[in-house]
Amino acid sequence: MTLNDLHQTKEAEIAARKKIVLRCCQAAGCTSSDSKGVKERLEKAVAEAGLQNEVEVRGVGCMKLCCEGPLVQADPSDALYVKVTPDNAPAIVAALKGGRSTLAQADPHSPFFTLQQSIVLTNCGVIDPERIEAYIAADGYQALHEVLVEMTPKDVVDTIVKSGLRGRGGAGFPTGLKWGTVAKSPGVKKYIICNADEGDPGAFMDRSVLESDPHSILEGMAIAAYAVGADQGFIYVRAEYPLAISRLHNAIRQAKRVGLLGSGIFESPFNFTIDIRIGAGAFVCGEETALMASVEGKRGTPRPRPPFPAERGLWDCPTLINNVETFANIAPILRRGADWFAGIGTEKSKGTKVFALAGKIQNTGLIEVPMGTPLSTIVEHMGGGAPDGGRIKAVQTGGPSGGCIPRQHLDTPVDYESLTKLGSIMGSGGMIVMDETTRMVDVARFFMEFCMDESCGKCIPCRAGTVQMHHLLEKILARQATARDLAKLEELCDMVKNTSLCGLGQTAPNPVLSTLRFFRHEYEELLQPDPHGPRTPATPVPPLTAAN
Amino acid sequence: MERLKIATVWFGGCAGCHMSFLDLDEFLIDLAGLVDLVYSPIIDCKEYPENVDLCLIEGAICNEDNLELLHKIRARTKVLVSFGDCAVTGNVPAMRNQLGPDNVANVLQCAYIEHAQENPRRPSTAGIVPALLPRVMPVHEVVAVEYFLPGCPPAAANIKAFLTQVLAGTTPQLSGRQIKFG
Amino acid sequence: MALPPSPEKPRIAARYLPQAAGDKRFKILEAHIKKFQHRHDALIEVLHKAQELFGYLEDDVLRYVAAQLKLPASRVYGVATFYHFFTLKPQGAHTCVVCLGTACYVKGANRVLAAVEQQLHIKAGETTPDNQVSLLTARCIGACGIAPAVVYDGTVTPRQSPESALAQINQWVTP
Amino acid sequence: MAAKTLTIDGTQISAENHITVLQAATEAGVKIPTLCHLEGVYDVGACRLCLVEVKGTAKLLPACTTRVYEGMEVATDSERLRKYRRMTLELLFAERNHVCAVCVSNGHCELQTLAYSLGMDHVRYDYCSPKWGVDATHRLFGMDHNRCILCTRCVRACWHIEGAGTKNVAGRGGKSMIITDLNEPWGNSETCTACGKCVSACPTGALSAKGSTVSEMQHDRSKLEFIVNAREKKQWSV
Repeated sequence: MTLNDLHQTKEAEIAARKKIVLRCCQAAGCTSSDSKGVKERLEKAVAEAGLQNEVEVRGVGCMKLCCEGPLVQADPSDALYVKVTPDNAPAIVAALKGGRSTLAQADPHSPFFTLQQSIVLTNCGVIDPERIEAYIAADGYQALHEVLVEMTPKDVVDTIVKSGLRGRGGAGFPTGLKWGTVAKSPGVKKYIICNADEGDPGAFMDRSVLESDPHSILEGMAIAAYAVGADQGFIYVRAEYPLAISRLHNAIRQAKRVGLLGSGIFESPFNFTIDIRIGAGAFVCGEETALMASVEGKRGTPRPRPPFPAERGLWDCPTLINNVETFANIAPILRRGADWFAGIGTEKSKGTKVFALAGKIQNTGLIEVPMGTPLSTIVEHMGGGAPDGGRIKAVQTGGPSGGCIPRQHLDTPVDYESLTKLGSIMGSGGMIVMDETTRMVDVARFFMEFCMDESCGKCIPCRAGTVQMHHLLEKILARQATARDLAKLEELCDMVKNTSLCGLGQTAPNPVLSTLRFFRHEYEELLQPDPHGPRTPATPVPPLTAAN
Repeated sequence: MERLKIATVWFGGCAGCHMSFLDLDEFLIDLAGLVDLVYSPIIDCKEYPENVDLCLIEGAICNEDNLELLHKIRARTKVLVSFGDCAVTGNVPAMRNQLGPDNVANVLQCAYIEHAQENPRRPSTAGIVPALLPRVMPVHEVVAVEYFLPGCPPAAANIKAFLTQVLAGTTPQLSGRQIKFG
Repeated sequence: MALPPSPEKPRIAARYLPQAAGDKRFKILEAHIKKFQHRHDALIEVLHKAQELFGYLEDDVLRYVAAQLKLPASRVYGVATFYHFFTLKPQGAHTCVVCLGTACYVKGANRVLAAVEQQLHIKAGETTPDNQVSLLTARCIGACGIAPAVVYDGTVTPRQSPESALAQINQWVTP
Repeated sequence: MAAKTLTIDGTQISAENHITVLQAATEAGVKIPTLCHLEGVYDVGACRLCLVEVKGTAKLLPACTTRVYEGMEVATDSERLRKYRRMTLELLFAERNHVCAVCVSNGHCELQTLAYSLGMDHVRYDYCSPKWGVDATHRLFGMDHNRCILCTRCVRACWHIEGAGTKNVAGRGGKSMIITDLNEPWGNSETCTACGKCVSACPTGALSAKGSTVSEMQHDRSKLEFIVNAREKKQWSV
């Protein structure tokens, strides 16, 4: 493939476009409520109305307002139909010709949509994820061409450094710095890994991106591979995402077919292939060293760092690991420039962040907002607040590694530093809203149980510490604990946080620590008086002189 | 100065810790000159007295009687010492915990039915034999304990070192092999 | 420290699975392993395929995978038990794996499945409350020529109908 | 080979390039508690007992896998580290059934020794008292899962010194266990060479020679180092 081919594909695709497009969500959420059936019936209805030449029914990726699915949106009228059933198809088609429809619609100009700023999700819900031509028509693979033909690997790394992009997997490590380290690491063989092991309960951002715009990941990975000098990539995706897996397989096949993966890409000396590795249900494999062990076909247990994967990763070769959303940002940055990207967001957190909004909230779904957007904007304005007139009590971010941010801190801007300051983390982007009926000790116990079940068992603090913390939380909830037990719990939190081998253990106490910080009274209300008075180290042992 | 009032108590254990205590030999005579032994399985006293300075507790908490007496001891004693592994860890008596929540039934079945040579029958008369607790516990799981003197049994030398420090009015500090389990 | 003499070692599948002679699932698995060139890092991919074919990872399958990849059995077992997605135990005393491969499907495998589901009052993937029967489905066991095929307790049985399937199931459950 | 200068607990020492903090400390006569580390088998940094403080690093680092560097300042024995180490041991004692009084390794157990050396005189956490079994099917050895701390020394010895790969870890988290082959009775193992390296490696009474009763099991852990030195360095120093 050449640049000319790319342009030709794009032009042909645009020329073939019809005046009216009915976009029908074919992501996992909507397909589970028969959006496939909706699409088929829409096609049939279009044919019956004799509109084949004017109307295209297009299967697209996630259209974001998942709670209202299946979703169908008409271009250019913007009408957004919700909870569509196959039987609604004729009415939707009829409405295209100006007929009044009584079908349920959502307002595409509501804050849920208008406050979003799309970089990662630009193509999401717009293009057909199963056709490479659709991605190319949306300027896809142009950045890869530019990189291969006009830039040195160092230029690419410099651009990413300049953009200020930070890893979207949770910790927020500067992406450019990571790339630079891998690029500089000596080694003939290097690897790229895309971490698509989205394990946080309540998070589905990465799944949506994979299902909606798989080529953006392939392009991002290819650019990264060129920048660091790798020729082999792996996408580690969880087995629970069969649709994402099949779309990735399809995308890789298409890219290979047209020569955008393989050897001599864009007639340059650059070779790059991507293989898919399917996870098998282990949360700890989100940790990069555990993930690498799993890619190597081993038990997914982490190992101490250093050495970091950038120096010694897969099969001891320098390896770059980024998550899905990070790779999805790469092509846009190169297409539109580092300065453009760095102009979005806050001083230390650049660009946008995708969140999966869920829990006790009106509008659940997928949102992408600039870094620094206040939490209240996200949950109150975009999310529509708690349902049934309830009141938001806290917002949980970062999954089992994160924390609960209470109502009084909802004005916090969402960026890496601010969330960390509140004892939570950005995490991968799950955002669970809780209302007044939620018991925070129970929330802490839920996450601790998750961490206990997902602990790999390699290091003692995480393996045995989560068991004891979980036991203490159970005891507190059963009203069998005393202040001594609470002190033990806090001490264990500190110890497990500071001594565990990997991120899972180091962050496992976070849900407890953050709920203790903001909702301590909920713990204390459950404590029982110690009949003999506490004899914690704080109260000195009485001197052993004779009784009077 | 008034003499320290010392007690020892025997819960779920083999009495080995008390045997080790008796192994103090001539130190026992010194001790007798310095303290009053106000309650112990080796003296004749039915009721745990008030205002005890120090109590050495042997054994794990296995039954309702143990539990009741332990609470009484805690209320009436300044300083408790978990004396020996059974008190400190639960040790052998706590091995029945491994049999799960219904271990009591299993244990009784095994002891009184399966291995009974004649008249296999579970003791059941109320008020005679105390009921077993569903779970054997080390002493500090029930009440606060100030000092721990592990060992199975704690060597007489360690008991002596501990008591010597107590009698000298210093905070007892044992270290190294003196606090070895087992 | 003499070890017991090694038994004669014919083909590994035959050695561990005398009953597997007619079981094409092993052939499919072998082809899959070949696709990965018997590489050690393919272990998880291979286990995925094995579970897809067999419904769960029985010891013989794990042994077969270990032998094919030339990995120690302990490593294969360690990996298979690390990941939640893999299941090692058939839930019931008997297993009924209805193949839902294309060939079986068009020949009425879904009706066979529905009949068994109704008889046992469970759905595919579940086990009867008395732990007698686990009902599983397979993507394709490669027994396309004898479709629809059902695997009863590891034995591939050809040309099943709802009636013949129920006759087999009723031998297992006391009505 | 270039030497690095570093300080351990305030004392300046010189160490060979590329060695670990643990090696440097040992050479300097500073004892750092360890449990999963064993001379002769590679390190995994799992037990977290050898964590040390390194100036300029917020995180605690395992001495067994952290390499020395020029100007490194290491503290091995702060109050905080002692507290964490005691807690780690308490967690281990609460996790399975370490009943020292009736253990074959009583008096020769690394876990027991560490406990008293670090001043752990009781366990504050509730004992889990899980039900684990004993595999006594092997002709020469026994495995008591109740005493196992999952340090994986036996697994590493079996894989990397003997090369048989008979033992591995199965399951995950607190349910992890050391297995033989396909989780089969040890006595049935076709791969076990009965070399006994796993038994030599075991820090506790989990692996023992048959016939040993309470307090009789003394593991000869130096054997592994001896073999590895013989193989790799061609040095046969007993």
